Amino acid sequence: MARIKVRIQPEDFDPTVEIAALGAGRADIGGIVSFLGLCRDEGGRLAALELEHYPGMAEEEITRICEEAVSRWSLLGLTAIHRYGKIAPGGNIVFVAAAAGHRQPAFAAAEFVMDFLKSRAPFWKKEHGRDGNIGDWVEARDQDEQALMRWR
Amino acid sequence: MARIKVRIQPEDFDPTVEIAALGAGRADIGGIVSFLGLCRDEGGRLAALELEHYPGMAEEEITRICEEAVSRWSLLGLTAIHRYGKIAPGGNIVFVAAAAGHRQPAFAAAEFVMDFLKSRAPFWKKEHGRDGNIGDWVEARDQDEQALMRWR
Amino acid sequence: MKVSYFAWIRERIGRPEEEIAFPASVVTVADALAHLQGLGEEYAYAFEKPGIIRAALDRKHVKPETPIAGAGEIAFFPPMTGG
Amino acid sequence: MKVSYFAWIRERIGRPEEEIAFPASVVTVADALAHLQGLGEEYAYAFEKPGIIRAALDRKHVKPETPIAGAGEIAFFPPMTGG
Repeated sequence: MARIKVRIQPEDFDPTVEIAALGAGRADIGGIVSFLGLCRDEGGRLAALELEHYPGMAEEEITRICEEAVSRWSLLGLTAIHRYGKIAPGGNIVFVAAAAGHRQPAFAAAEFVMDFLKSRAPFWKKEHGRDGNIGDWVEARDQDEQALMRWR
Repeated sequence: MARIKVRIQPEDFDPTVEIAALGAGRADIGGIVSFLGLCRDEGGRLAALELEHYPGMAEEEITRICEEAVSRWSLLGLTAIHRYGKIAPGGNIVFVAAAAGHRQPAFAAAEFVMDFLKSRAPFWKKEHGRDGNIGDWVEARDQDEQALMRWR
Repeated sequence: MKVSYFAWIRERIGRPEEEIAFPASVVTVADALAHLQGLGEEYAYAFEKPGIIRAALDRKHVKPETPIAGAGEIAFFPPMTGG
Repeated sequence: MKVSYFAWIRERIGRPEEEIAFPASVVTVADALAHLQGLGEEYAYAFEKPGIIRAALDRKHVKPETPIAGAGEIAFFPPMTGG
């Protein structure tokens, strides 16, 4: 059974360290797929994104999503990290990495976790504009809800 | 148009440096999907894999695959690195990273490049056994050929 | 019962959480939301579009028809935008 | 024409590349492979299963029916196992 590692934190993380940790001390991993989600400046409009989360539920829900991924694909490791608080453009927001013997389950699991995390993990983004305006909440994209359909 | 970076080399590479290079100095990237392919020990059987390649064609073919990916999806950067020579279990073999505004094109492009790279890039793997036996060439997997069908 | 609010629902109501004693007539999550709508202007504003509001009971996603009996905490929030 | 071999085809033939003057009757990639099969035991062994052999003309994948005229280099190799 793959080891699941979930972290919800305001601090930044280092993708290299996390990828290395998945492979450390073992030689049965054929591929590691990772997704790094970054803060966009939306064409220069944004000074920062502020991420609010539901403490407790965020960890539990992402863990549930990871457990579902582990039950669907043959994985050797699965890591999911999500930051909260204020994040500047270009900064790291989320990281998911799936390790497996072959590439297909690693790709499928990483994309599955990201799809569910987007629409099911209790996080909300508030925009801080470069013009000083604070308070527009990012709206959920229909596309993200639709992305879940193919995993049924 | 996304910048394409292809490298064929015997030296190791650092996924962090490559991921950081994709995002350096820009704030329009929403997600970077990366695939890191590692040398497996096949249950302790292998001492190393030796990768032979077709110099010139390896670079050109992987560049063609990357250009096709860039023409299919809206990407902001695409990097592919493939090593050749002798690689020990746990060592890095291949790295592909796709940067985009949103996660879906990044996932699709990274998986597309890996699928084609597996069956179209001129590399061949020879096994070095821990028992001293050298010379079994890894056979192509039908599964890898089938993986190309869905991109038609 | 502990009731929590997040994002613009929290901002509109003006507090992150509170204790509310729901009357016996409140059976489901939808009933709880309808009860909150009647608690004042700020609640009516926060819950003006009940169709888009999501809810969790004891930190698990639930549907409007889920009974709230036995739960220690109910949370209301807009569609999530993490990742 | 320069002819290159890779992996176990190279090992069976015993050299990575050589110059071969194909006769005028050799028009396609498949013709070239059939010609090589007749050059000796090591070639017959290397090309004993022509159906699985892949070929490239001037470093581009080609099909057995592709004409070789005008190309500077032809390469033969087993199915690729990179990645």
